[in-house]
Formats: sequence, structure tokens, C-alpha cells
Amino acid sequence: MDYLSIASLQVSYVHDNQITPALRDLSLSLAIESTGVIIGPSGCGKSTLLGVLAGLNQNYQGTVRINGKAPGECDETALILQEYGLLPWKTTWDNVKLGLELRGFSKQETVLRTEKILDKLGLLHLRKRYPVQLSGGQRQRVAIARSLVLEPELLLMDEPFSSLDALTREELQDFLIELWQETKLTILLITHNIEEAVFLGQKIFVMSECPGTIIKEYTNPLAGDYSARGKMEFLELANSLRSSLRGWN
Amino acid sequence: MDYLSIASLQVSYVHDNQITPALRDLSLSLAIESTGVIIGPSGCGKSTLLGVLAGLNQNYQGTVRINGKAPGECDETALILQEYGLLPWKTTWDNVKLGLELRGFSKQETVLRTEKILDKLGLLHLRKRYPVQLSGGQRQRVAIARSLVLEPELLLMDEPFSSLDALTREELQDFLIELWQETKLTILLITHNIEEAVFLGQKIFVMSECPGTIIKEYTNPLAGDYSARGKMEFLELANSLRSSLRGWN
Amino acid sequence: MQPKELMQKFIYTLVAVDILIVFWYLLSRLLNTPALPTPLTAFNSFVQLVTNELVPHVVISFYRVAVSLAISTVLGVPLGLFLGKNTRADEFSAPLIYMTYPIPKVVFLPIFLILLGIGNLSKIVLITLVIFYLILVTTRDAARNLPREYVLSVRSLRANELDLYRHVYFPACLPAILTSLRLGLGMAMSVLFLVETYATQEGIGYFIMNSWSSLAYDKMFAGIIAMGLMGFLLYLLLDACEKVLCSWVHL
Amino acid sequence: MQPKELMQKFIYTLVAVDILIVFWYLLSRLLNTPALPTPLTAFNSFVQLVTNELVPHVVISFYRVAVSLAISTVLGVPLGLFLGKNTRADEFSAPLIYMTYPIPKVVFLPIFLILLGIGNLSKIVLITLVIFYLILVTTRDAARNLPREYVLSVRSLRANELDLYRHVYFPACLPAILTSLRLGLGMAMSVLFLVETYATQEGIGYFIMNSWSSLAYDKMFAGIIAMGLMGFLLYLLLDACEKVLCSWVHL
Amino acid sequence: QDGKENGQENSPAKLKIGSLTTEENLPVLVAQENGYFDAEDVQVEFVPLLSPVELQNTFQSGALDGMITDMMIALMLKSSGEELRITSIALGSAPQEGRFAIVAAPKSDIKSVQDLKGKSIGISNNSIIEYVTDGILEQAGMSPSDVNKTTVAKIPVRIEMLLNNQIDAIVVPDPHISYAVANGARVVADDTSGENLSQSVIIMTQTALNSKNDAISRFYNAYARAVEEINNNPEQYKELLVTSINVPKQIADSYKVQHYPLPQLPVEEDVNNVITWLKNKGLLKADINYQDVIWGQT
Ligand SMILES: Nc1ncnc2c1ncn2[C@@H]1O[C@H](COP(=O)(O)OP(=O)(O)OP(=O)(O)O)[C@@H](O)[C@H]1O
Ligand SMILES: Nc1ncnc2c1ncn2[C@@H]1O[C@H](COP(=O)(O)OP(=O)(O)OP(=O)(O)O)[C@@H](O)[C@H]1O
Ligand SMILES: [Mg+2]
Ligand SMILES: [Mg+2]
Repeated sequence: MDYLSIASLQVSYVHDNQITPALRDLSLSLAIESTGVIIGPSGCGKSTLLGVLAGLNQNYQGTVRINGKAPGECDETALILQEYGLLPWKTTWDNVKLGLELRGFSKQETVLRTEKILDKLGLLHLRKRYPVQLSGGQRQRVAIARSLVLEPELLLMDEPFSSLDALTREELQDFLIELWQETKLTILLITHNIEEAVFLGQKIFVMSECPGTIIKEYTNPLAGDYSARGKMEFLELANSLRSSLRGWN
Repeated sequence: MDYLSIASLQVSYVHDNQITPALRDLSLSLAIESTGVIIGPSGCGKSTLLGVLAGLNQNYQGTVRINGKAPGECDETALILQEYGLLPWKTTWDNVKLGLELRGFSKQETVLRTEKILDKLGLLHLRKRYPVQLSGGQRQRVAIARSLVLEPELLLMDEPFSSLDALTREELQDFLIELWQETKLTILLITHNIEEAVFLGQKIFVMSECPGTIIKEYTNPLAGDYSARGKMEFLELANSLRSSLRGWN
Repeated sequence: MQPKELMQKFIYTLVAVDILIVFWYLLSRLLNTPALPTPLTAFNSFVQLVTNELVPHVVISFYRVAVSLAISTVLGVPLGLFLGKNTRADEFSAPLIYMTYPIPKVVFLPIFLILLGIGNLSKIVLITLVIFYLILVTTRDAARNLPREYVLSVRSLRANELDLYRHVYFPACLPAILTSLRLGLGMAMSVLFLVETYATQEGIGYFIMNSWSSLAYDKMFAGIIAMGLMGFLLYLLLDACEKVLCSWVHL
Repeated sequence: MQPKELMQKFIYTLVAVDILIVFWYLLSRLLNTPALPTPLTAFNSFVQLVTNELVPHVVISFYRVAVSLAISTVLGVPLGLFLGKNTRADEFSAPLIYMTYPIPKVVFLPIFLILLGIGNLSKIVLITLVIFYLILVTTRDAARNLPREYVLSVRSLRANELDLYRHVYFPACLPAILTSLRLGLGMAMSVLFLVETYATQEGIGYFIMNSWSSLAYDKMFAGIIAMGLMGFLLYLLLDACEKVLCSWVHL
Repeated sequence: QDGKENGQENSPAKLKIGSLTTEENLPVLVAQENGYFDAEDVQVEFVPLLSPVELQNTFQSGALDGMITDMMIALMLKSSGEELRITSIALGSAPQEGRFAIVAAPKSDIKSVQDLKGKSIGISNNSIIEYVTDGILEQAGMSPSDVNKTTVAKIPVRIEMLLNNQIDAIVVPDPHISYAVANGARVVADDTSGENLSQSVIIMTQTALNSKNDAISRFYNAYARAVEEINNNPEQYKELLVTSINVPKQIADSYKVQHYPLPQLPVEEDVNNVITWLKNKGLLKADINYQDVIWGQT
């Protein structure tokens, strides 16, 4: 059974009688406990899609089902926004523990989990800082921490590693794979990095220009295999991905 | 003669008696009409450095000279901020032409130049949109357009292509090189992408962890050479860069 | 705005008016005092008075309020932006503002009368003074809290101080300024009751106070209706301004 | 705050006071009228009156203002946040607010007296009503203009409505709310002049009006000094609140 | 502000007179309406004000040549250093003129002044209202401290409080007495009998008296003519009274135009009584006496 299934999704932005179509006839499905990566040109509607899945945009046509439920009703999703969406009036610590608090975790549990994730992402010494006192990459990591700490069933990530240096990025990719292997959550991730797509996505969806739809879908057995990064198949898939993106450009 | 020269720069953030050192004893120089790339771990002080060079942060110790002048006095610098800094109350068009307007260009010239750059970056059809109506990558391109349109002497870019898909990124890298060859401006760019660093930087500066300083400096003859991207030397340099980043991590 | 939206707005307004009237009716029934006539009485008297008596009063009051609003905007907004931007000037002026603002301006009436005479001038200056503070404080606070990122980005384009005001501070504070105008409007109208009690026989404030002192509550409430309408229209105007000037906020 | 900053603030305040006094002195010299005594006369009378007469008046006025501010905050802030968040409710209530706000609340005095008696209750309710609108409109406008990004990000954490108020709307609007409290404070003090003219012999508003009507301008200005001081202290309090509650704004 | 116009040369000379909208205005209004001022070649601008404090302030600001006010204010202004003279009585040459009364609430059981003991009376303090209240109480053998004086500055508020039984009694002048009575309230006592208490006066600034002496005399010629006219045909001027000074329309029909006094100076005794009262209340800045405040005396 598919954990996530989208059928002929259509989304438009309407303002002052002007209609901007963002997604057209998009269909996609993802099995439970698997990872999917979306890749596509800038402005093709990736963030729009994630917004729908997270239940932030109820204004769509088509069917969207997460574990059989509509996105608004599903309680076990976590989202990392492209703009992070950290609250400027909360410190790193408070931003991260917010999700736990909202879901009614005990105080002790909250402290424990928050501390663990901050430590993992190298943010513990920044826990008393406000977002404006952080560097771009630190902010991004706070946003990641805020989602991961929830240990959700479905994790939606919008270019989560874009502001991180290569090493931190690889570390976090590894950490994500670890987490996935441990907790068996379902992950849907947007990235512009082809290697990242190949390393993380059991399924890779390539989107067209705006208004976006899925134009190609890869099944990728190499995902999560640390040793694969240098392998021939890895590079081949990356090249194939690159050319299928280019073909539509 | 060096166009840009920094000697033992030291910057700290102070708030409520708490001092956070961000840069320590940083020295760096860049010849006129050349390109430099800074690469370093997240939170090491790259944006802080650019802020000093752009004259936004006057609160530093050490010597900073741009063409012999202090950063605040130099009129020919353009900066792309990591957070874009687009004004939400101005449309794409107005955001891009703002710099020209401020520098007193004629109306005709302003229109002409704005149109050209928007067209070049594939944003012309978005000219009437406000920033919130744009996707992440589109916003980033607007910020790039806003700086490039000024045809400055010194261009400071803070991770300018981080939210763009691989293809658009390559296109813009090429465009930047073109522009550089045409107008012979001096470019200092921050990136986390090692290939980008090697493709764009005649000089590549590697920074340490926070508080940041330059720990390694590469002179890179391959920069701007389109054909180099596949070559052996290219990959070698990239690997050397990667390991010097890793070595300090 | 689309016709549909306009229609909806109109319906909402009608419903609001109905609620007000029903509430008023019930209250007047409950209290049963001449001090609160029924809506019917008040509207009757409103209709009778509107053309020949009320309109001139409303016009002159409108003039006083509008001029004062305009002057205090022209003075308060730039000064507020300046203080919000310059921490030093702000720290210096804050005690001045904080000590003079809470003193109700009524007490300066004698001084104003001596300095400015008993004509329209002193009236307008007094109203202006009251709303000036409101606009000043609101604008200053909004400018103070402006995200620094915008300032940095425009400054990096080599904007001079004036450019910063024009392209960053003013537009960023515009929503707050419009809020303060809305509030100032209401305040200006309540000051009318003070300034139209001397040396004038015109103005809706005079009309209401005069009707009140002669215990003509039906006339008084006709005046109140006129005042409510006048305020409502001015508000609609401000709302339209906001729609046009701050379209970017509501995307 | 560091001692250095405190010191500086104190110096600024002193300078501000000096400027005020010099200006006052010059004006009183220029006008040469009993209606504006010299600062010296006023301070003399202030010193004479302060302990035995002024303090009780100030205390009772302070009580009235503080209670009203508290009530209108408790009512106005949640309602304002609610209206700012719910476009539908806002569109519906806007005409109601816009029509009733500009009507000066003075005219409802007789009705209040009938309903609430002539004691403190009607006074407090009247002050409350005036500042309530101020806080309501400011909060509503601030909530309306909140960047959507914050709401989206917290909603994506599965926040319910109440959580949104608590973690997003309230903290985001807090600076605006504090501004409105500052403004409301000034407004409350000017309403004192209305509510302390009936059925009371206490309160700084009564004291000033009484001195005024008996032409005791030195006493009147002693009262004004007390009022300025009282406002200034309340402002300092609000400023301290802002420093603590909105520390994130001024990083 | 003063003496800009040389009364003698600029013709016709102009007098600016301020006043509240009270019955005292009728002679001036009649003189204006019937052209008596024009006939005397004096121009009178009547400045309307709605509250006593603003009237005082306007007078102090120097914008007025004179005003119609009550004796207390005239004396307080004088003692606070204002250069002014009482030039005439406006109402109150006899007790019957200018009625003030203690009016009891419809539901109260107050029948006589004695019943007021311990009851609350709505007044405005430091004013003619308080003076009259004290006077009436004393004439009835009571002390002002026997009652609970409650300050209610605005007359309409006072009346509304009374009619809703929020307060036991109030003191107001006509036409508000008639209005309250028409709405069920009861007059407990008034000042039309006994000692003469309430006097309103016309005062002029010293500057005006110096520079416009002639115009002021002519003003009073016209004023006297108007008073005679009113006293001869009271019914004829009722309409003017009702519309211009806002007699509540519920009582307009039954309302009577009262008798107005010819221009005359207040007698020394009345003035001294007020001075004593003011002194006892601590409302006088400096000592004053009859000669200081009366026109034509030195
Ligand atoms: N509020 C809006 N009003 C109108 N159009 C919008 C709005 N938001 C986004 N769009 C448009 O919808 C399209 C899809 O936007 P979206 O943010 O989903 O792109 P994206 O795939 O996430 O791009 P990127 O990789 O640059 O982040 C874009 O072309 C964008 O211009
Ligand atoms: N306002 C501030 N107050 C205190 N510390 C700050 C402030 N701004 C930045 N810092 C700290 O200074 C250091 C350098 O920040 P900077 O933004 O320059 O990093 P960066 O190299 O640009 O990182 P990134 O690659 O993540 O953008 C970081 O450790 C950051 O936490
Ligand atoms: Mg996006
Ligand atoms: Mg940075």
C-alpha cells in the first residue's frame, strides 16, 4: 500500500483575478517507510506541492492522501520550510522544543529530546541565541532540528541542506539516513543537488517547468548506501538525472 | 596592486556583555579584475566578512582597504545578501531598478538596463510580482539581478546560487564569468559548492571554524575555463579543497 | 475591488447597522429615559435636520479634523521615522515625549487662547497637538522595530539617508501609520467636543454639546448619528488608502 | 541594563526636564499672564502640596487608570488578535467598529450614569471604553499584517488555534500592543478630566479642574507637574516591560 | 491684542462680549435683533461659549472686551490680577430675577430644606451654584456641611442623575428647574425669596474701559432700551429666547420670559457677601473690596 498518494493534483495561485497555475495534473506515490526526492527547475512548484502535503494550502484540486487521510487531518507530518520559518521571538532552544510542546510531550521528555537533537546538529552551544544572532547555515540547522525532534511519520523537507557547507551537508545526509533506518519514517525531500538526490531518494521524481508535473520517475536501489557514492552506477544515475533535467530546459 | 586588501581583521558581536568573536586575525588580498571565492564551514564568519566589506558593519578592528579606500567610502560595491533582502513592498521590477535609481541613472537607462538583466535571468515575466509571490529560487535570482544591474566595480556575493537548480546554477555561473570577462569587475563570492569554487575562483580562500580566519589559499588557473569542468586538474583541485576543508573539521 | 467583494462589504455593513440599531432600541426601551431616545426618534430628527442644519456643522467639523490630521501627519510621520531610525535622538527625545504626552492638552487651552486667539487657528492647533503625539509615537515605534535586514540590503545599494527613508522606513511603517491615522481620526473627533465649545456656533461638536445642554436629546442623537456617519466615511477612505498603498501586505 | 546606560538615561532625562523648564519659563515670561505661572511658582506650589494633597489625588487617579488599562488590555488584546486572524470575523466587525469608534464616548456619559451609577464603576468603564478601542484597533491591525510565513511554519508543527495565538500572534503583536498601551495611557489620563468632574472630589483630574475653575493656576500647574510625573513613571514601567518582553526586537 | 482699534476713530467701535448660552443674553440679543446697537453706532460681537472654564480662559486671553458671567467669577478673576470692572448687573437686581433652586429627585421624600440633612446634592463647586446652595441652606438655618455636596460639573449630567434618582437633589438655574419639574422632580427651595443671592454681572476689561469708554456707554444705552422693550412685551421675545438660549423644547410652551433689570451697579452689601464667602473658601488670591471692582468708583 502507498503511504502517500497524489492523483492529478492541480494548484493555482489566484490574486486580483490573476491566475498563476503552479501545478498541473501531478500524480505521485510513495510507499510507507521509503524515501522520495523531488528535483526540478526553479519555480516549478516544488514548494507548492509540499505546502499542500503539509496541509498549509487547502486550495487544491485532485486527490491527496497521506496514509488514507487528507493532508489537513494527518497529525504525523513534519515540514521544513524553504525559508525556515523560525520564530524571531524564540531562542534556538525554544524554537526547537516548540513542536514537542505543542504535541503535549512531558517536560522531561521535551528537554531530553531537544538536547539530544541540538547536540547532534552541533547547535547546543547556540541554544540561547535568537535566530537573528545565527548564521544562515545555523538557522537552517535549527529548522531541521525542529522537525526531526518530532520523530514524525512523514517528513517533508524543502531544500533542507542548501545553505550548508559540503561537509556538514554530507554529515546531515548520513544522519538523515541513520534516522530513517532507525525509525522507519517516510521522507519526501526537495533538493537541487543531483548527488544528494541519488544518495537519499529510493524514488526520484523529476518535475517539469512551471506549471509543474512529474515528467520522470526513477527507482534508485543505491539510496542510503554509503559506499555507493563513488560507484559507477551512482555516477550513471546522476548523469541520467542531469540529462533528463536538461532535456526539459 | 591589490584592489582589495584586508589585514588582521577582527570582528566580534557584542550583546548584553556577551562577546561572540566571529573573525580573528583574518588577512586576505585580491588583485583588481580578478575573482576570489571564500569557502568554509557553516557559521565560520563568511557573511560577517562580507558585511564588513560592504560597509554594513563598521565595528571591526584591523585594516580593510578597497581600492585604497575604507569600505564605507567606496561607492562601487554591490552586495548580494544571503537572505536576499528584497523589499516586500516593491515588485520584482522596482526591487531591481532600485539600485539604479539610487545612483541617479536616467529613467531611460534604468528601464533599459533593468529589462535586459531581468530577461537574462528569466524573470521578465515575473516583473510585476511581489517577493512573496515568487518561489525561493526566483527570489534569489531577483537579488542577483538587483546587484548585477549596477555593473559595480566590486561584486560581493553571499551564496548567491544556493537555492537554484543545477542547470540554472550553471547558467548563472557562466553568465557571471561572461560578465566578468566583459566588464572586468572584481568578484568576491561565498559558496559551499566546491565545484563552483573551482570554476569561479582565481583565488580560493578556505576558512577555519568560528572564529574564522583564512587557513589556506589556492591560486587557481582553471577559473572561468568552460572546458575545464571535466578535466583532471579540475577534479584534483576540488579534491584537495575538499580535504583541506575536512582536515579542519 | 470586485463587485462581489463590494457587495459583501455592503451587506456586512447593513448587518452591522442593524445590530447596532437593535441593541440601541433594546437599551432605550430598558432605560426608558429621555437621555436615550429610541432609534426611530433619533433618525426622524436626523432626517429632519440633515440638510439644513447638520450638513453645515459636519462640513466645518470635517474641515477642522481633516486639516489637523493632515498637519499632524506631515509633522508626525517624518519626525517619528527620524526618531525610530536614530537611536541617539530617540533616547534623548523619549523623556521629553513621555513627560509631555500624558498631560492632557486641554490644560494648555488658556495658553493657546492667548497665543493663537479664539478662532479656527487655536482649535486646529489643539486637535493637531493631540493627534500629533499619537502619530509620532506609533510611527516611531514601528520604525524602531523594523527588521534590520531591509535597511542593510538597501544601504548596501549605497542609499543615502533620504533614500532609506523613502524606500525603506516610510513604506515599511505605512501600515502602522495608517493604523495611527485611524486612531487619530477617532481622537480628533473626541477633541471636537472640547474645541467646539468656545467661540463658535458651528461644528458637529458644538451642535451635540449645545443640544445636550438644552436637553434636546433627539437632536443630540441626530448629531451623534451624523458624527458616526462622518467617521465611518473617513474610515472607508483610510481603508481604501490602505488597499492601494499597502497592497503588498495582503498578498 | 548596565549602570552606564542607566546613567545616560538619567542624564538625558535631566536635560529634557531642563529644556522643558527653560521653554516654560520663557513662555511664561513672554505671555505674562496668571494663566501660565513661572516654573518656580508652580514647583513651589508642587512642593508645598505634594505630600498632603497631591499624593492621594494621584493615587486614586492611578488606580482608575491602571484598572482601566488592565481591563481594556485583557479584553482588547484577545479580541484584536482574533479579528486580525479571522478575516471573516474582521470583515463583519469592521463596520461596527468603524461606526462606533469615532463617536466620542462622552456622549454616553448619561447612559453610563444611569446604568452604572455615579461611583468608580462608571468612571472606570468610561475610561476602559476609550482605550479599549485603541488597543483593539492597534492589535487587530498588527495581527492582520503578520508575515504569513510564521503562521505557516508553526501550523506545520500541528499547532491548534490556541497555540497559534500563544506562540505566534501574541508575541508577534506584542511590540504593537505595547505601543497601544503607551498611547492608551495618555488617552486614559485625558479622559480623567471628564470622569473626575462628576461625583468625586478625588483624583488628579478633579484637582486640576477644580484649581482651574477657581483660577488657582499655581495649584493647577502643580497638578500638571504631578500628572506629568505620574505619566512618566508609568511610561518607564511600560518601557521596562518592553525591554524584558520584546528583547528579541532590539538585537 | 489690546487697544489695536482706537475706539474713537474706527467707527463704529466694536465690542466683543462673551457669554454662556443663558437667559442673561436676551437683552443683548434683542438689541442686536432690533438694531439698537446700530442706532447707537456701536458694533457688538457676541462670542458664544459652552462652559464656564472656557469663558474664563477666553476672557483672560484678552480676546474679549467683556463678558456676562456670575459675580464669583468676576471677583475671582479680579483678585487673580485681571484688570476688570463690573459694569452692571445682568440678572439679579432683585431676588426674583435669575432663579436658582434646589430640586429633589422624583422618588425622594425630601419636602423641605431640613430633609436635605445628610443627603447628596449635585452642584458645581466654587461657583454661583455653590454660593446659592450655601445661601439657601443657611437661610433655612442649616450649615452647608450638613449635606453631602457632590460635584457634577455638567448641568445635563446633573439633571439626568437626578431624574434617575442617582442623587437626592441638585441645584440648577432656570430653565433647567422647569425642565426637571416637568419631568417629575420637585423644587425644595429657591432663591427668589429672602436674601438676594444670585447675581450675574457684565464685566469689562480695564483696557476696554479706557479705550472704548464711549462705545461702552452707547452699548448700555442700547442695552437699556432692549431691557425696557423686553419688560414691556415679554411674550414677543419668548421665541427669540427659546431658540437662542436653548430652552428645552418640552417646557418651551409654558416658559415665561422674566423681568430684566436696567443697567445698574450691584450694591455693596451683595458684593461684600460674595467676597466674604469666597474668602472663607480660600478662593481669593488677594484682598479686594467693592471699590476695586465696580465701574466708575475709585
Ligand atoms: N503567492 C503566489 N502568487 C502567485 N504566484 C506564486 C505565488 N507563490 C509562488 N508562485 C509561483 O508559483 C510557481 C511555483 O512556486 P514554488 O514556490 O512552488 O516553486 P519551487 O518549485 O519551490 O521553486 P524554487 O526551487 O525556486 O523554490 C512559481 O512560478 C512562482 O512564481
Ligand atoms: N548578531 C549576532 N550576534 C551574535 N553572534 C552572531 C550574530 N550574527 C552571527 N553571529 C555568529 O557569528 C558567527 C559567524 O556568522 P556568519 O553569519 O558570518 O557565518 P557564515 O560563515 O556566513 O555562516 P553560514 O555559512 O552558515 O552562512 C556564527 O557563529 C554566528 O553564530
Ligand atoms: Mg521552493
Ligand atoms: Mg552566511
